[in-house]
Amino acid sequence: MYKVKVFVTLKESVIDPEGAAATKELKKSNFPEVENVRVGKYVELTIDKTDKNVEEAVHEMCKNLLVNTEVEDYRFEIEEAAAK
Amino acid sequence: MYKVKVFVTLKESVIDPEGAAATKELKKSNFPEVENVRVGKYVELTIDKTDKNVEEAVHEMCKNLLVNTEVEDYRFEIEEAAAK
Amino acid sequence: MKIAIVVFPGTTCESDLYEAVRQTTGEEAEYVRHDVASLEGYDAVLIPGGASYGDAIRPGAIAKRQPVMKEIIKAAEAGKPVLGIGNGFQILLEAGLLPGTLLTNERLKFVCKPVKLQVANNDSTFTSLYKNGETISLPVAHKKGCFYCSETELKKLRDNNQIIFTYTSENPNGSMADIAGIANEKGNVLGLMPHPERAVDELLGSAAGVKLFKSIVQNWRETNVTNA
Amino acid sequence: MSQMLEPNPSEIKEQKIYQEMGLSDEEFELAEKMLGRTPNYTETGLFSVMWSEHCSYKSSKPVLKKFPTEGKQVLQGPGEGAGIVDIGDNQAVVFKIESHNSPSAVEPYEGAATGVGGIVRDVFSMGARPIAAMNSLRFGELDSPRVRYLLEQAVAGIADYGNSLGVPTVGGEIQFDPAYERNPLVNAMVVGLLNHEDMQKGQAKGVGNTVMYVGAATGRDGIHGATFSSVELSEDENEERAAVQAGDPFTEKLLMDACLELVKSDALIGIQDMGAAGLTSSSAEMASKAGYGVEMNLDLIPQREENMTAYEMMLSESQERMLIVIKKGREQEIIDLFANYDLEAVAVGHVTDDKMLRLLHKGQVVAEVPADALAEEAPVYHKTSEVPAYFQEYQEMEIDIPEVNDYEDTLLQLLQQPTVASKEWVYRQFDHQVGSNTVVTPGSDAAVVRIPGTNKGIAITTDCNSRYIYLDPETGGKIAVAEAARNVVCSGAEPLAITDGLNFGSPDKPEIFWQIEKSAEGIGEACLALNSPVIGGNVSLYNEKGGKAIYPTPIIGMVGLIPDLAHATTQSFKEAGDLVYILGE
Ligand SMILES: Nc1ncnc2c1ncn2[C@@H]1O[C@H](COP(=O)(O)OP(=O)(O)O)[C@@H](O)[C@H]1O
Repeated sequence: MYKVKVFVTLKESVIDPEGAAATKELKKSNFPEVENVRVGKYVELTIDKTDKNVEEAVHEMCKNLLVNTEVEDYRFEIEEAAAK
Repeated sequence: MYKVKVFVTLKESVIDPEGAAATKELKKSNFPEVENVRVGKYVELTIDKTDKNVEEAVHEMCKNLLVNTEVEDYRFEIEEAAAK
Repeated sequence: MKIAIVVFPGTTCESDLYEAVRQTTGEEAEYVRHDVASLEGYDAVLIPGGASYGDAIRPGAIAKRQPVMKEIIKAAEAGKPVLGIGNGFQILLEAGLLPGTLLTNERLKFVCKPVKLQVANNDSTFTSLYKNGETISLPVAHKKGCFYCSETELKKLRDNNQIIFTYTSENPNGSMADIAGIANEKGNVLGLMPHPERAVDELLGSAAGVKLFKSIVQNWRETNVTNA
Repeated sequence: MSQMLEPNPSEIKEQKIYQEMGLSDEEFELAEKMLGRTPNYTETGLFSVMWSEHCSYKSSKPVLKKFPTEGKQVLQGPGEGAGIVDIGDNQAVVFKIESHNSPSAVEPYEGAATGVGGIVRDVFSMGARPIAAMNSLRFGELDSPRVRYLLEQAVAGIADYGNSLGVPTVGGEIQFDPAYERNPLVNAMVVGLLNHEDMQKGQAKGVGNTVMYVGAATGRDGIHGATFSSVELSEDENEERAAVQAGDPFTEKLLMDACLELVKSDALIGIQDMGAAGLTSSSAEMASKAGYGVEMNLDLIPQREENMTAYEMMLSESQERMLIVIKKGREQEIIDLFANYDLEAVAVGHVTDDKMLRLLHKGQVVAEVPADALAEEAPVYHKTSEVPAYFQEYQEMEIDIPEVNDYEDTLLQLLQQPTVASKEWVYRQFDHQVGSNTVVTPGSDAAVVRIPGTNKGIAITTDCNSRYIYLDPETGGKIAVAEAARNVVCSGAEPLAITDGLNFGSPDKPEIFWQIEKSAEGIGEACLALNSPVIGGNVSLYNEKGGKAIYPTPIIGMVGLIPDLAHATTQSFKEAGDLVYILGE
């Protein structure tokens, strides 16, 4: 079994209104030293034992469903875990 | 300067319709071996040099704004980086 | 009676609410900005729907941190009626004036439609003109209206009769226990996802929201007369 | 890309770099002639976007002449951000339809969202508060996963953007056909309301008056968007990726509210949305329309990314930005007005009398082009038109009426067609009631919206059966207008005027140009007959992929007036026992 963690971020060139709002708000309150908050997605999933190349499979899942590659970048970590 | 990465996940006890939909969709397409997709948030931010205890400051930001601790858990990583 | 309608950047339903209050009660209503320092002189506070701060991070997460919020909390503590509709409900939850959380709708999509509600408790400042158990139709329009709280919290809500409105024939968002609107323990703070201000005119489909606004005014008058 | 690496004028000419930007050899020559020298890189960019079909209507202008545009109700015909029609009592409605097809084909969520954003800005830049939105969508068949993705995302984009603005999306239409498989159509229409005295124009008048930039900062997104939507989408999708632009409805909402306050100020001279071709089109058009010039210092432009070049800034299509011209000396007032909405207003230049668009960057003049050359004097083409072979064939065909044996089964089959089936899945995602004026919500023939504070209403509809138009563009064009008019009339309204979204394939193909011409003739004729002139619209050509064009799809958006809402009527049967009539032939 594999535990997969996918980190999805907006591409640098794409505006991130949410991040901008958070930056502004944090600065205004207690944290003037905060810069450049960017808000993305964090996806966890598990993969049961499989014959596939896990890395390739995760790439495919990202491109097909989890990530909008037009506006988002992603990276992931795969951890082998003992089956439940 | 610090680079901070915050991982926000829904608590286990809270239903995650987005994750459930993704699980179903992935299973249906090419990946029957995928289980338990959970969708959370991934926040990146930088903190300029500061006198504050950075770890405490990030906890505070999370509790005050970035995370709804009633339904979400979070963890974070802090990396010291050279100032630009 | 003087009623404050709180407007945050991104609020969209303020004029609907304003017109509804004026039309149904004839009372004086005023817009107040998110950055006002005081709500003194207002007898009730209404928080309209919309997408304050673009719903960044979570709906209500940024709104709750604005100066007006301290004043709203004060008003609530003073026992004044405080009503949050849609985004207003989300803001009240974020501010801790009501328990629970509103999650993304079960079907993940925005839903705009009339829904059937049951008045689960007519013994409140906001619902006294309805019959208990009465079924009414109000429109919903939201993407994050799935009410959720812990089992202990839910039990408390039930034991204290804090559940004011429930969805009856159809639960449009997956809310726990079909909850559409809840009040605080004291009963002077109400949050609900459906929009009573969009239902004050048969021409637009329903007038079921009229009694809600009238209830607020009537109860305020009664208390004020007894206290005076 | 740094300025240092930009090719110089002779390289642009010799290596024909202008071609990559979408200019033909003849057009480049014409630009040289107008300028009296070879344009530099930035200037070539200005010409290329302003002379794209999207901005200049260079091949559609002669066709648009076929439309009647006048009527005693018309206060503003085509030419401005949106047309304006009188509805009495010192009030007027402003409306326009706009396409966002090619961005939506690449990134449907943002493409559709920014489409809504753009048309909303067009309407409030006229001084009108948007009171209703509609959309007209075309996709391939739903059995393709890509098509389902496009549909879902486009609808979500429209919903998220429109819903956050508080503008109700009161209706629209959606059809499915293989012809749109790779070229979906996403057209959005917005109707606004204004008092006559608040009517605005996008003009830069009065020497010395200040040009200000308001709204979101400029980034590198959407560079060459106008050009992309004016050429056939290439097979190499990498090239298109640069064009993705994202929307921020929160900023748009603030911008809308701020601008609607601004239009009440006597400091305001002109206001225009930075839509396609962003800073370039807004500045050049405002100067050209007014007969003045504009000089801007690009160092002052709010920038979201570092080291942006003049070329990049001028061609960026970042969203939620407006260009305004105000009376000299009133800047602080305007800055304060916008600050009150958490927005920045920055003085970036002034109006001149030399009719030039002059741009300064880092202390140098980086472009100096006659504003008229970019706007008014863009080339116009009279494309050749030719009756397509298919049309001849169909004309000669015998009419074959299919025999129906099992009516129930046929009816069920028809109702199962996605194009015919209920569109509830779509319109439930749109807030169609915010504003509390929607009298008839989606699900009837036309939407009906009350004019706030009155007993009057307007009926709004969008219609186009593109198969009819494919089969016979002239008759099909008439049918489209007639259908829109029927929908409006059935709701209790009298037609006022239309806006048209002309979506076609490549006008360079004579058979396609023939479709454009003929359908425009049909539309024009029907508009005349129904006293419902065209007060504005949008042209989207080159909707082709792999050489295959979409069906000709001129979408008609019609608005009608209901003098008394007591007579607003919905589609449904009201009571058992009521008589049912069929009217007409
Ligand atoms: N894309 C859309 N957005 C909003 N409403 C839509 C959309 N498509 C269809 N509708 C609504 O669904 C209803 C039925 O549409 P349609 O099937 O086109 O019917 P008709 O043929 O009567 O125009 C109409 O009220 C229309 O406004």
